[in-house]
Amino acid sequence: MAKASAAAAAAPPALDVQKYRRFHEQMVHIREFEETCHRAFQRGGHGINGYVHVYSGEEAIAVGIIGALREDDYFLGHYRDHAYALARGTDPGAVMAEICGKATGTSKGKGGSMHICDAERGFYGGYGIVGGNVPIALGLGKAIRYRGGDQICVCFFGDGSMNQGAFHETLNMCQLYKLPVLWVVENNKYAMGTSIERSHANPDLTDRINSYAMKRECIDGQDVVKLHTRVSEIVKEMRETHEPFFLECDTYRYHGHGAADGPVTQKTYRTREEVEFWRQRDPILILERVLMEQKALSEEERDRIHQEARNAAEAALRFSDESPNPTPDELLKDVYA
Amino acid sequence: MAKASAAAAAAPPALDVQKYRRFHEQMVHIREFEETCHRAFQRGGHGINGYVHVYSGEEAIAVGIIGALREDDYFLGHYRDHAYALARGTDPGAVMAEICGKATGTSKGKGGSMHICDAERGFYGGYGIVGGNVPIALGLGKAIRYRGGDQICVCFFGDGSMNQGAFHETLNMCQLYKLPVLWVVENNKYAMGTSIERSHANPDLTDRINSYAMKRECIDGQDVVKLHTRVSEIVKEMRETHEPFFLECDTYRYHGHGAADGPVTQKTYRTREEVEFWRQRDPILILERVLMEQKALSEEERDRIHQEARNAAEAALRFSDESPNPTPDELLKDVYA
Amino acid sequence: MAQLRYIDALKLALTEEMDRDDSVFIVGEEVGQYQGTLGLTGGFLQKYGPERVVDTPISEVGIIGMAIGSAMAGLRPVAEMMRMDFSLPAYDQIAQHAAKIRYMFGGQFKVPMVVRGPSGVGNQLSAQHSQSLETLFAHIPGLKVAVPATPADAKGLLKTAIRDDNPVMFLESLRMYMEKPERLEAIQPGLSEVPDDPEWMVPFGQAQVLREGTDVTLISYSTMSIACLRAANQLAEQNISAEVVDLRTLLPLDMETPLRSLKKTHRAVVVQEQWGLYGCAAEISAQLAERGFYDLDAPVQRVTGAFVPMPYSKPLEDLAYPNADDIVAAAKRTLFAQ
Amino acid sequence: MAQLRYIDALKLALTEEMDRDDSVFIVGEEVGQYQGTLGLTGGFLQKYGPERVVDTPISEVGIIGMAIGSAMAGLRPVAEMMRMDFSLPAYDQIAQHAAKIRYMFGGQFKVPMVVRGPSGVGNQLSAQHSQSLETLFAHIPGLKVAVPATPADAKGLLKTAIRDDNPVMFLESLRMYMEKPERLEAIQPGLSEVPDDPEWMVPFGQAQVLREGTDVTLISYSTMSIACLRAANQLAEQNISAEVVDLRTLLPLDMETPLRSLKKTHRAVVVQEQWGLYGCAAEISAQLAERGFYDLDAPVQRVTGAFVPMPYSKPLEDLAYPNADDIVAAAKRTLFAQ
Ligand SMILES: Cc1ncc(C[n+]2csc(CCOP(=O)(O)OP(=O)(O)O)c2C)c(N)n1
Ligand SMILES: Cc1ncc(C[n+]2csc(CCOP(=O)(O)OP(=O)(O)O)c2C)c(N)n1
Ligand SMILES: [Mg+2]
Ligand SMILES: [Mg+2]
Repeated sequence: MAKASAAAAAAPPALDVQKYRRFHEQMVHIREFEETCHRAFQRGGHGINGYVHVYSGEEAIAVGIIGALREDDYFLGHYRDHAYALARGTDPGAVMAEICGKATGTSKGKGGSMHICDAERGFYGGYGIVGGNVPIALGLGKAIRYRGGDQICVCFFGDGSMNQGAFHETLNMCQLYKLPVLWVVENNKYAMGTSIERSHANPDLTDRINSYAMKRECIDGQDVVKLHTRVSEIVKEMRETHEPFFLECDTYRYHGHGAADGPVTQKTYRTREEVEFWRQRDPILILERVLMEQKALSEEERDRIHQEARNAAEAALRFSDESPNPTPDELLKDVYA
Repeated sequence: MAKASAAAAAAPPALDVQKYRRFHEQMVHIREFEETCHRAFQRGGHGINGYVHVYSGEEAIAVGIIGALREDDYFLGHYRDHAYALARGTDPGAVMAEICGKATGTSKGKGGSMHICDAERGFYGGYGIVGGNVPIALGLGKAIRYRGGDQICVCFFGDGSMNQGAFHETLNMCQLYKLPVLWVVENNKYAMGTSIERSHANPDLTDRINSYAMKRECIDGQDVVKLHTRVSEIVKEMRETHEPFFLECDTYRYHGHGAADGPVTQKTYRTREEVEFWRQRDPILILERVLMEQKALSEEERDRIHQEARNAAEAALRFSDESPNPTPDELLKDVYA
Repeated sequence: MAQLRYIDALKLALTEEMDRDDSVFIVGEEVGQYQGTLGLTGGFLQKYGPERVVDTPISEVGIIGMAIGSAMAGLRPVAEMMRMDFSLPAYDQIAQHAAKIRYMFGGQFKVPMVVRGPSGVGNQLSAQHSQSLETLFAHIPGLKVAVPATPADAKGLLKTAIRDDNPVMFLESLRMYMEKPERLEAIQPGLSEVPDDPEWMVPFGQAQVLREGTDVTLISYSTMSIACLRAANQLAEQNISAEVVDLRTLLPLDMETPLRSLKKTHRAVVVQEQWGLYGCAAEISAQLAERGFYDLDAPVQRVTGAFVPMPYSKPLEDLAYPNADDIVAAAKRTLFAQ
Repeated sequence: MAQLRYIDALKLALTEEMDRDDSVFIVGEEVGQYQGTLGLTGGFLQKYGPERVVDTPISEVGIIGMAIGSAMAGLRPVAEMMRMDFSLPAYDQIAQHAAKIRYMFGGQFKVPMVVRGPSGVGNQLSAQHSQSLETLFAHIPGLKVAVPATPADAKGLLKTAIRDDNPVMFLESLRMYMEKPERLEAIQPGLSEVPDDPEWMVPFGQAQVLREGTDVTLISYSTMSIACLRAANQLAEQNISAEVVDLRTLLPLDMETPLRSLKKTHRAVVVQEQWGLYGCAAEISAQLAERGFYDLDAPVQRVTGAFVPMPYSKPLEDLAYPNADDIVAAAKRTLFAQ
């Protein structure tokens, strides 16, 4: 008896099937959106140019974490930012239109891929300067504390950001003032072509945060069930303590850094085997395996969802294609409030 | 027998009396120089204005560390910089003249108290922007490595610098490339009126350096014998390994942050008792006790040295007073090489 | 009307705005427990508490970032730079972020923040602590830049800055901070007077004629507007009537007022404390000639600081820094009256 | 003489200087193993090794600091900014340190370093990655600022920069990087030609007349000098003879060449890609009017980028960016020939 109850305690809590089916759908939609985006950039002619950074392979992070937030929470990120908006429920058409520079885009076409946002849903934007978004999150945390209440702010950034001075000033201050910011580093092992080992003297990113005596943890960024479960606990605790937390998500990006980082340049810094290894740890595959084991998803359903996601992504692109460009009078608007 | 020899082994190695008498003299000279400076600023009329930051209480650090260097080593520091030059043997008259803005100053009167330097002696200057000197030391380390050889570079800075982003970018890079820089934080517990506890989320400065996986150590900054002995070992090791090292020196400043930080403002952030506590740990007193215990210094000698130091400081001020101001044609010189 | 020092006028503005609006808070180094490096925020921590008077580590990037984020979330932060020179490590946060957030996100956010602090030459602070860096901010769309010359404007513009919905760089004249009202009154009666009304403010983008005149227009801002008044006094003794136009804000820039003055005087001197080359005075001079081409009877003269890092030594510092005599000489050059 | 792309001319200069002088090294993000973000340093790591081709973390402050310190110690670092916009987090190291070290230490040190990288508008890079920030550097005494327009100058000025004993900000035109020689030759024969001689260099502070003309002088630098040539071609079709002056370096600034041209044409247009307000073109315009007062037959016209953060959308980007048509229109305004 005692043994059995211990085993019961150790067994994972019953899966909230509805939630994870929703997460699965979101992840697949994001994947298809990103792949569509990537192809559209390569094909040309959709108004996409400049820098486009897609999220394929990292979907569990945005979905698992943003899925743990409340409506009144804030979040913001770096330039690899489409997924943040999509995970929060921003209209994919508006996101695609932004990436294509259309008037119907989330930033009216003025921001582009790197500068998606959705103020209404608490998404305080994607930023193009590595590390540049980090101090801004400090201010959002400050505003929360200033007004009281139990909101939190999530700040997403890449491993590369942690070598910007801005990061260090900010994390120190965040811990000093105990501001409720969840710092999420998407450790995808590379900043452009530079590996963690070649750029961090201490490549254990979580360990680096000892410098700020902040609560911290490294987590598998590919398993959305584990990730979301743990993040939900962290967020719950943060709502009580109002203290910051640093979370390293172990992940990988499948494509090059940006659209310009093609197969040839990728060869300078990583092997096909390495990419293959991570493809085996695909967050969508992992979740599908879990859901299917639990009989919460059939093969047909899965295939249908993938097909729907493809359709949705194409619809988003179509919406964008049919959207007008910003009118010339937009040029001088929005510089000042 | 065994016990005795163990005791002998544990006993400190015989004191290099000549060296420490020299260090004692240097420390006393620096103290008197600084006190003279402080008074001259307060009295006015010597050409001193702006910011003047004196080193009283911290002398063991500059003397013990610079005393461990070779002629071809580099060092640089922040704006509390008179002692670095004096410890290296720069003419006190030229240092004082710089503080007074005279043509005979180390920087021809263009730099002032915060910007003393002595290129010939490897002193690459004092800098006024908190943290601003830190990245420059990285470059000196790079030049050493680039050319080969076993020089080292020492970079002095205050505890306040460690909250500038520049510091963090630099230390990471220094460890990544294994550049032979000895990073010396003069932890005098305050940055202006802000205590370590109020500004570092992790107030253990040495522990913070875990973030860079750099060799590191905290040392008593008031006991020049211990300090110098350990630094000599570190420097020796650095000459062999060419690797960086971070050294925290536990110390205290007796005066206010700068000449404008008088008794009234000091009351906002520290107690008289605290200052008194540290005055008991005065680096000159400590060394005098050691030397006198070893019969290497008599009371008369001690008094004579103090008197000579006072005379020397006054002579430096007199030299400065008698020195000409820079001529107007100097205004436009030295902007470009 | 009270006669106030510039620093006291600033303090009054901050106090009034913090009393009026709970969303205003101050963040910076030594603003709280230490009572302000120059005493400006003395008593604030006691009165408003640590959430509204935030002492920080020496982390300018963090300070500006805290201001940006909290402004986006609806607060009205006032970030103090102990000296405006120290904003340079955080220049990226200012020019790449605060300035651009509204535009690059298609107008979804407001960033109502002020970055303020003493600026310009002090008393032998040497190269890294003597700068008046307005050009670096006024060149950046999305920012506003205020450069008050008088105690009244120090108060009136700071209040406007705090209530503005955009990031405002507020450069205070360190040289004016402690000037005694008597000394200002001696230059020009009324120069130290500050209206009491807590709702009195000075709008951005409206230059003022500090002194009327007919022969030549002296145009400047901040400390140098006061130098222009001194120069105008000297010129008056030589029967030359100088009009003094104080720009008050550089972004937005009101060129109508100086151009109107030019229509009357046909001669202009533009004065700037800092480096002339590619400095703000160049823009003023250029616009005077471009837009006032047919009004100008003589080339515009610029009086600016020496193009060198500021030297420490007093005699050199004085040489590097424009003064009333330099302005008088330039005015006479426009009148071919050397 | 070879016909080269701008990027290849830059690469040639770097190669020649690194071959010639052991003390020259490169430091920056992705310059080594990745072969350069735009391929500029392809093969360098293999040829020169990791001590001379230093890959870095994303730490611009550290990169610039490494350059400053090693320059003080006698090396000749070339710090690459992946884009010049990314120099802003390190602006303090550039403007407060590199620029001032020589002066504030009374001439005891030299700081022979180059900070270089692509600059200006690309192809929809939006607000934070499209800037041409020369004004922020040219305003700072102690720096030098080079802004090459042609492949020849890209090579010749970069070599001069590397051999210069002062910190040089070297802003390369991203828009010119990949321009094919044929396309340049079509604008003006010889425009893509680069001398082979490894000792051939272009001195700083000497503007060049890229095209001679008699009716109006078009003055610019970097990408916009090429736009001026295009405009001159268009004007020629309308029987207006435009002289094109390319400034090459902004600090030092050669105003003699444009002023000499003005004596001939009596009319001038100054063109700048970036924001006009308080931008470099203001200084040029101001000096033309101040020093060329009696030569000017019409107000100087400025053609500059829109005063907005750069929008992403192509049609808006095109509107924000000055082009040959804008220059033609401005030239005609100086001729009252609209
Ligand atoms: C300050 C700055 N330096 C350089 C860049 C160019 N850059 C853009 S993204 C990037 C790599 C960032 O890598 P990481 O932070 O790990 O994020 P990831 O792309 O892997 O998601 C670099 C170097 C930049 N945008 N900003
Ligand atoms: C970037 C920057 N911010 C602020 C200042 C103003 N300031 C000068 S010294 C100082 C305190 C530095 O303290 P610390 O580094 O501990 O050195 P200490 O004075 O104690 O020797 C401050 C805030 C500055 N010079 N530079
Ligand atoms: Mg990464
Ligand atoms: Mg200290």
